[in-house]
Amino acid sequence: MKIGFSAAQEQFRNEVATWLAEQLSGPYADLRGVSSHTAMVERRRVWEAELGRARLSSVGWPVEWGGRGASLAEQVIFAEEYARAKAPSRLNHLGVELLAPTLLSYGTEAQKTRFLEPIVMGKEIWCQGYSEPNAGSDLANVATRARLESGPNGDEWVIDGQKIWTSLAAFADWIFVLCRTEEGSRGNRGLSYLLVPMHQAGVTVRPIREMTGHAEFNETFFTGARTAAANIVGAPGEGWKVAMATLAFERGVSTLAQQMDFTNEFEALVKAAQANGQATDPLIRQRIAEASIGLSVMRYSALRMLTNAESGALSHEAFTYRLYWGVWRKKLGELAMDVLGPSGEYAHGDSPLAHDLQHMFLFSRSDTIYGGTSQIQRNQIAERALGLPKEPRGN
Amino acid sequence: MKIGFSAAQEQFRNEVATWLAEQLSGPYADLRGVSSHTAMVERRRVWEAELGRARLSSVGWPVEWGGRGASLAEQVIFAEEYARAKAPSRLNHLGVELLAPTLLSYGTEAQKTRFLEPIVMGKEIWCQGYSEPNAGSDLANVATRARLESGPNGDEWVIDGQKIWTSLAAFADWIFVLCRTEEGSRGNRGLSYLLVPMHQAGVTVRPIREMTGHAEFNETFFTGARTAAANIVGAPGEGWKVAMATLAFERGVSTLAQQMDFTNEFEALVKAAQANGQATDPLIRQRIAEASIGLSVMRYSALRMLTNAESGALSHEAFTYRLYWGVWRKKLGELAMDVLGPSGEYAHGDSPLAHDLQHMFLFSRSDTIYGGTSQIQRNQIAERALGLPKEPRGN
Amino acid sequence: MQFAFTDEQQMIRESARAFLEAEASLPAVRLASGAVNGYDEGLWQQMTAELGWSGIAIPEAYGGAGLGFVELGILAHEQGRRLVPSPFFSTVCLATPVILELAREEQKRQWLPAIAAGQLKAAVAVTDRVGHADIRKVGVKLAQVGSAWVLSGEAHFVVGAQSADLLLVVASAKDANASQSLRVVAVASGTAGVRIEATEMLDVTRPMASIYFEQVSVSAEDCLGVDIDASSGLQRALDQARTMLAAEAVGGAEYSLEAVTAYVKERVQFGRAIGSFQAIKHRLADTMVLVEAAKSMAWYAACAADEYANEALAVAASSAKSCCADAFNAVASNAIQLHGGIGFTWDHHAHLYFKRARASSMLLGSPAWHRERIALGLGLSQIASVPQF
Amino acid sequence: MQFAFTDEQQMIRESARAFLEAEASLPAVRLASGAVNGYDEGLWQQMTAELGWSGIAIPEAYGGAGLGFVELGILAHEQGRRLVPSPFFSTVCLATPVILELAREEQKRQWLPAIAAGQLKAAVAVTDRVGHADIRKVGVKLAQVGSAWVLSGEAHFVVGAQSADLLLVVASAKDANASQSLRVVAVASGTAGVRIEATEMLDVTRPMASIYFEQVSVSAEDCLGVDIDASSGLQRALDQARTMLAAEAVGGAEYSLEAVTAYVKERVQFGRAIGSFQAIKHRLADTMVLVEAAKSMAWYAACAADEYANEALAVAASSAKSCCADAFNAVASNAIQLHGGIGFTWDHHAHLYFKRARASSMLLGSPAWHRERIALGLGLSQIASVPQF
Repeated sequence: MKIGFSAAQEQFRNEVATWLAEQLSGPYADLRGVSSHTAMVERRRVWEAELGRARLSSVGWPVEWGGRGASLAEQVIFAEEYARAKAPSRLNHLGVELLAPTLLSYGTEAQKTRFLEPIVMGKEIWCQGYSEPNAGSDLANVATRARLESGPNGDEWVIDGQKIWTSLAAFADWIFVLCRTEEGSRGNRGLSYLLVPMHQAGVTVRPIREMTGHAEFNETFFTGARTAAANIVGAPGEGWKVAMATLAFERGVSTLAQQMDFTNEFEALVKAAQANGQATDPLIRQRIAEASIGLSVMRYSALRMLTNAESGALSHEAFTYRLYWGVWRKKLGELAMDVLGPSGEYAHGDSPLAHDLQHMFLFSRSDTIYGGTSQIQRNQIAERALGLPKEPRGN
Repeated sequence: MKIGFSAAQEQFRNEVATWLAEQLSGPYADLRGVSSHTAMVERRRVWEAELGRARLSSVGWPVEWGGRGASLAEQVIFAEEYARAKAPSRLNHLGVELLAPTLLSYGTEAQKTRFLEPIVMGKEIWCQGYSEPNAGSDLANVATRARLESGPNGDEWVIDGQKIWTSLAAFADWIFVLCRTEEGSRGNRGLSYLLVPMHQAGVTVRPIREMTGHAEFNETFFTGARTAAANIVGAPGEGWKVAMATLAFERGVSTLAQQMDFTNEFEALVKAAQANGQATDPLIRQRIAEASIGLSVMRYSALRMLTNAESGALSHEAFTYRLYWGVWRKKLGELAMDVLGPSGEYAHGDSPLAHDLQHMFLFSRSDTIYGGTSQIQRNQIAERALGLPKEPRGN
Repeated sequence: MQFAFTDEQQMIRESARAFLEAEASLPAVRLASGAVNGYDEGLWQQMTAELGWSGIAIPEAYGGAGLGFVELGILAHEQGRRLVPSPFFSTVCLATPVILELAREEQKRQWLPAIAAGQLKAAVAVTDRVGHADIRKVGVKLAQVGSAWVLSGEAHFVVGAQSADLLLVVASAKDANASQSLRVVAVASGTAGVRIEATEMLDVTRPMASIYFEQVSVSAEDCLGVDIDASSGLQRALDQARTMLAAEAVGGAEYSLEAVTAYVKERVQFGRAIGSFQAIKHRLADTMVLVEAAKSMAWYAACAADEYANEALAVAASSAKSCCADAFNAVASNAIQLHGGIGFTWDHHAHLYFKRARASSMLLGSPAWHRERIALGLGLSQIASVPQF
Repeated sequence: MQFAFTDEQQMIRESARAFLEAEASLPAVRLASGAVNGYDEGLWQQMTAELGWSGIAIPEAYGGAGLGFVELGILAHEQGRRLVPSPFFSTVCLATPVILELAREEQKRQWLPAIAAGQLKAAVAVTDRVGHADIRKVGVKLAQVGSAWVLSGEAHFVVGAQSADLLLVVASAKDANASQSLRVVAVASGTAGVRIEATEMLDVTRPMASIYFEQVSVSAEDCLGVDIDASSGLQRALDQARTMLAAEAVGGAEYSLEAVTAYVKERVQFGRAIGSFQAIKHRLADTMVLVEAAKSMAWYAACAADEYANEALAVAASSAKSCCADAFNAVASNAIQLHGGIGFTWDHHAHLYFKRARASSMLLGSPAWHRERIALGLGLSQIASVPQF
């Protein structure tokens, strides 16, 4: 057990940092600090491609798929430097971090060949079609249907239904969709995992305005949407297993990138507190210290989790991680508002820094909801990690 | 709505305060500040009788039963002055506050005549026999049995079983016992509410040492214990209804006396904080202020509750009160220890004040357990006050 | 001692609730918040001219109903349930107590009957740019220049300033002898040199503005009272207003809890109403504990606003303000969580309550500021470092 | 960067756990805490002379195994699971780092091999009567009187003082030129003028004592090091000891959680295992979140104790100390609650953990004190009012 990095690793850090600094002070200076899901989409597609060419899109991937086969330590370093450089948030994170590993585990060779390169090179942006209005916490209640039909383009899946909370759907090229392919099936049986092109008449996207005032999520409607019969991952009816595997990848190295964003938010908060004198308030100081402890907790919990994941085990800290950060960030949001004081109540803050912190505060209210509410997380921990009895379903 | 007292009420306050001051600086000076359940029992029996003679044992009771028929405001005043005078905690509070009102509602005339006067005059001390090792939160699971037998003394109930957490049992004269009188009955059916003399061979009391180091609770064993057939409150098999009514009286004016004890504890804590400089720590000040707010919350919640109870309704605040104070006092205990700092870790404190605060801290750990855990309280609130679905029983 | 509503108070509550349920639905509230000055003038006229709400706590001698803060609190509470945007808080709960505490008789005769009749709207400008809750840190100065007086500086977070006819400006005054005092100066909103800038707030249901005073000439007669430092009277009036914010917060908390309780009884996941899950039940139970505690505090403090002397009122008002603000924040936060994704959307009501809760908790002193004030009131010796707001 | 135990570390953990499960059952721990000096000398000899635990982090040159704080932390963690009373913390986790940081070469040669062999027990006297966590507030003075040095004053909350052969006394020194420094003085426990008074503590598993120094004559050679201020080295050693307290707390928290989890699976009420109630499940889930967070922090800090320079170590140690103490307190408190009445009794283990958790959290700085230290470490400018302990 050792937390320091080797000289070779520090050398890698240096290389990454230099490349990022060059890009973000040079040709991509306009993208520095861009963090919203929805801003500067076309420019960020170009940036994704730039990362791909430098083999920095997914450093941990095998070399044959466009990565560098980087060690865990190197992936940590990349995530740190990426955030430190204030590089733009990854437009294609759902493709890079969720779909691609799923394909690497469950996809056919043809699927890998077809889809991985456009992901790593930033050519095709992906979004995720899981939740539905009546399948939120109870994801297995999915009602979106797909049936196989023959037609002029060969066999195709035809999809009808509605997904919700589909972030990035407004400009994504593809979506991975969990849908019911066995008529009359219930719960987690009879579901399939389909890859569906977004740019077709059968797919409609409607933005959802959130309490932040922005619309970072969407509703996505499928009305006779089509995709080739081959665009199914895993066997028909095995979609639940594949979808759960995808969710498990949320605990992957991407978590390190997210942490560095948290670190940036924390540092912005400290800066605001120093600027308006709140940093001398003993109550605020305690909470800043507590938030700082949380950053370390997340960092070292993630490292434990990733190390253990390498050995294939889903260990205790992996169950608790999601709940921890959701609760942590919500508290950070509240602290930010208490630091700002009354002027934090201006609709757009009274400075860009205040505006960002306020947005973080508002957005953080969803951190304990999306991707499984805290209540669902606690069930998981209690039942799967502590071995307590399962919650019974109703009728 | 008005919080001030009238001139006549202030006059009553004056009378009570004067009487208490005379007694507690004169003949009963030795009892001033005695608060443990188990200290100076014989002297406190005398004190109970003194209160009875002055018609101050239960000022709210009807005049014919030894009270003064005092209004709610006067009862508030009495509770305040009793605590302010640091009069000893009431030895017979279970008799005065729980059993007597139960008898007034459910007892026969003969029972009232037999039992009320010894209670109000402090001649017979009572304790409560509800909980059992396997009937804690699930009180309806009572297993102590009683059967009616004929014998030389006429018909008698013969009782076998075990009760636990029976405070005061070590010196009580009588116990009210919830027991199963219908062979083979389950749950809250087939239970009866019996009045049983403690001083008999069939009753054995074993103290339970608590984490405080003291033994304020007991186990009480019944092995062929006997009581007259007439000593049943309500009909056989209706014990659950009577027992629940008794519990409802826990929300009575006695709560005001308890609050004044809390106020004394709070003031001791403030004194300790001023003595050791912790009162200048902004973090401690916040928590002291929060505790002080809680005192007001309890006072005015109790007044709402008592006012509403007069009109017969069990209103919302009555459901929440028990949970509120349990949580509040536990926090007060933690605050007390943080005020004391390292010297609070000495086994008996480093002063009598510190010792009392430390004991309060330790004892308060049971405040969210006894008389219905906080978990049970939350069920009650959710199901009875908010109308949410009931928790299902197992098998 | 009678800690329950009288029959008359009960009636006021019931009729106010019935009126607002009919006239101030949540969509209407949203609409009003987008209107000029952020409220519905028609509704305001009904509330005042027809129902007499603005005069409820004004003495009969000045055209009011002569009742007190408990009755006023009932109205604040009912409006809090609906988040009704209106000049009620600024004019009736804040400016009116300031006038009653500090104004000269002829000022009272000039303003109070007009307020009672719904013909005058007022606002109190007391907070500086940072938002300090301490009245010694006001951002407006009143200086004697020869025999004239001049007002300059800024006030921020002024509730209801856009719609106010009359501004009551709290200023630190220095007279010709350089002696310092705190004064409240009455300024008509159209006066030259007075610039009112509406500020867009997160909480759209309570409009605020910044006011800039550029060498505004006033006369000694424009001050409330005669030659006295306003600190003590102002503090009392602010404390009275705080008790009304507490009552209003309890109303919002109560409604939030009712709405989310109804939702979890309907919403089905895993084949069950989510309200049957113990985790949800217990969370709502804890929420209800907070709401009931806040109710007790709010009504206690409303009584104190009528009955207590300044120092005791200060503790009661600070206790109620912080307790009710904390409760409302917690309830509104829980309500978003238990509504799940839908509770996070713009079109749902939950965020309106959430934002109002936070905005109210920062108005006239944060919970932490009030707790420090309570500590001081308990006799804990003054310390160096206190919360700014 | 390798944030996982090596195979060797894994082996140390497993063998320590197996040993303590066999030799240090909870009844045995209770028994030991009632023994002379509050621990079981036989067990201590096994842990040291046989298993070499006391030398694990002592360099090989001084008779140790030459490993580091991660390995030492593993042993502290395992003892924390069982609340084993022993001189391990005082001698191995606290006094040994002080010696390694500050002592002269000949002092190290004199003491360290003896500690490694289990033949020398030591204690560090650093805290004053109030319990200040700030080392500038020690209660012992070292004064130069002519060419002699005299130690006087008191030290309190000295862990393991009763059983210690060697006392390392932190004293504020004033030399003949009146210049001030902090020194650590080695005093044999039987020295004339040294009075050790055992203090009865709530936590019976970690004996402490007060020590009174009445004009104790010492020589300059008794000081650790040569003529240097000990502050920096002492602070480092204390921070290393804090990381070990963190590891130990995590052990206690982990065991508490395991035990209560097992209990709720067995205990039946309402015809169901109480662990099937979602309220209990979620409470234990939240508890597990705390325990896992604390684990991450404890092992991070143990690495930092080996790898980091002083300032970074200070932040890591304070973070781990406060995080793990808070977690242990919360877990132990939940454990009592979820055990119900039985968890409140003297004979149950729950209160032993609860009391240890609190006692540990007050040792060498409370969570609040450490958080303030972190704030300072983050560059937030110094403030007037900081926690005393």
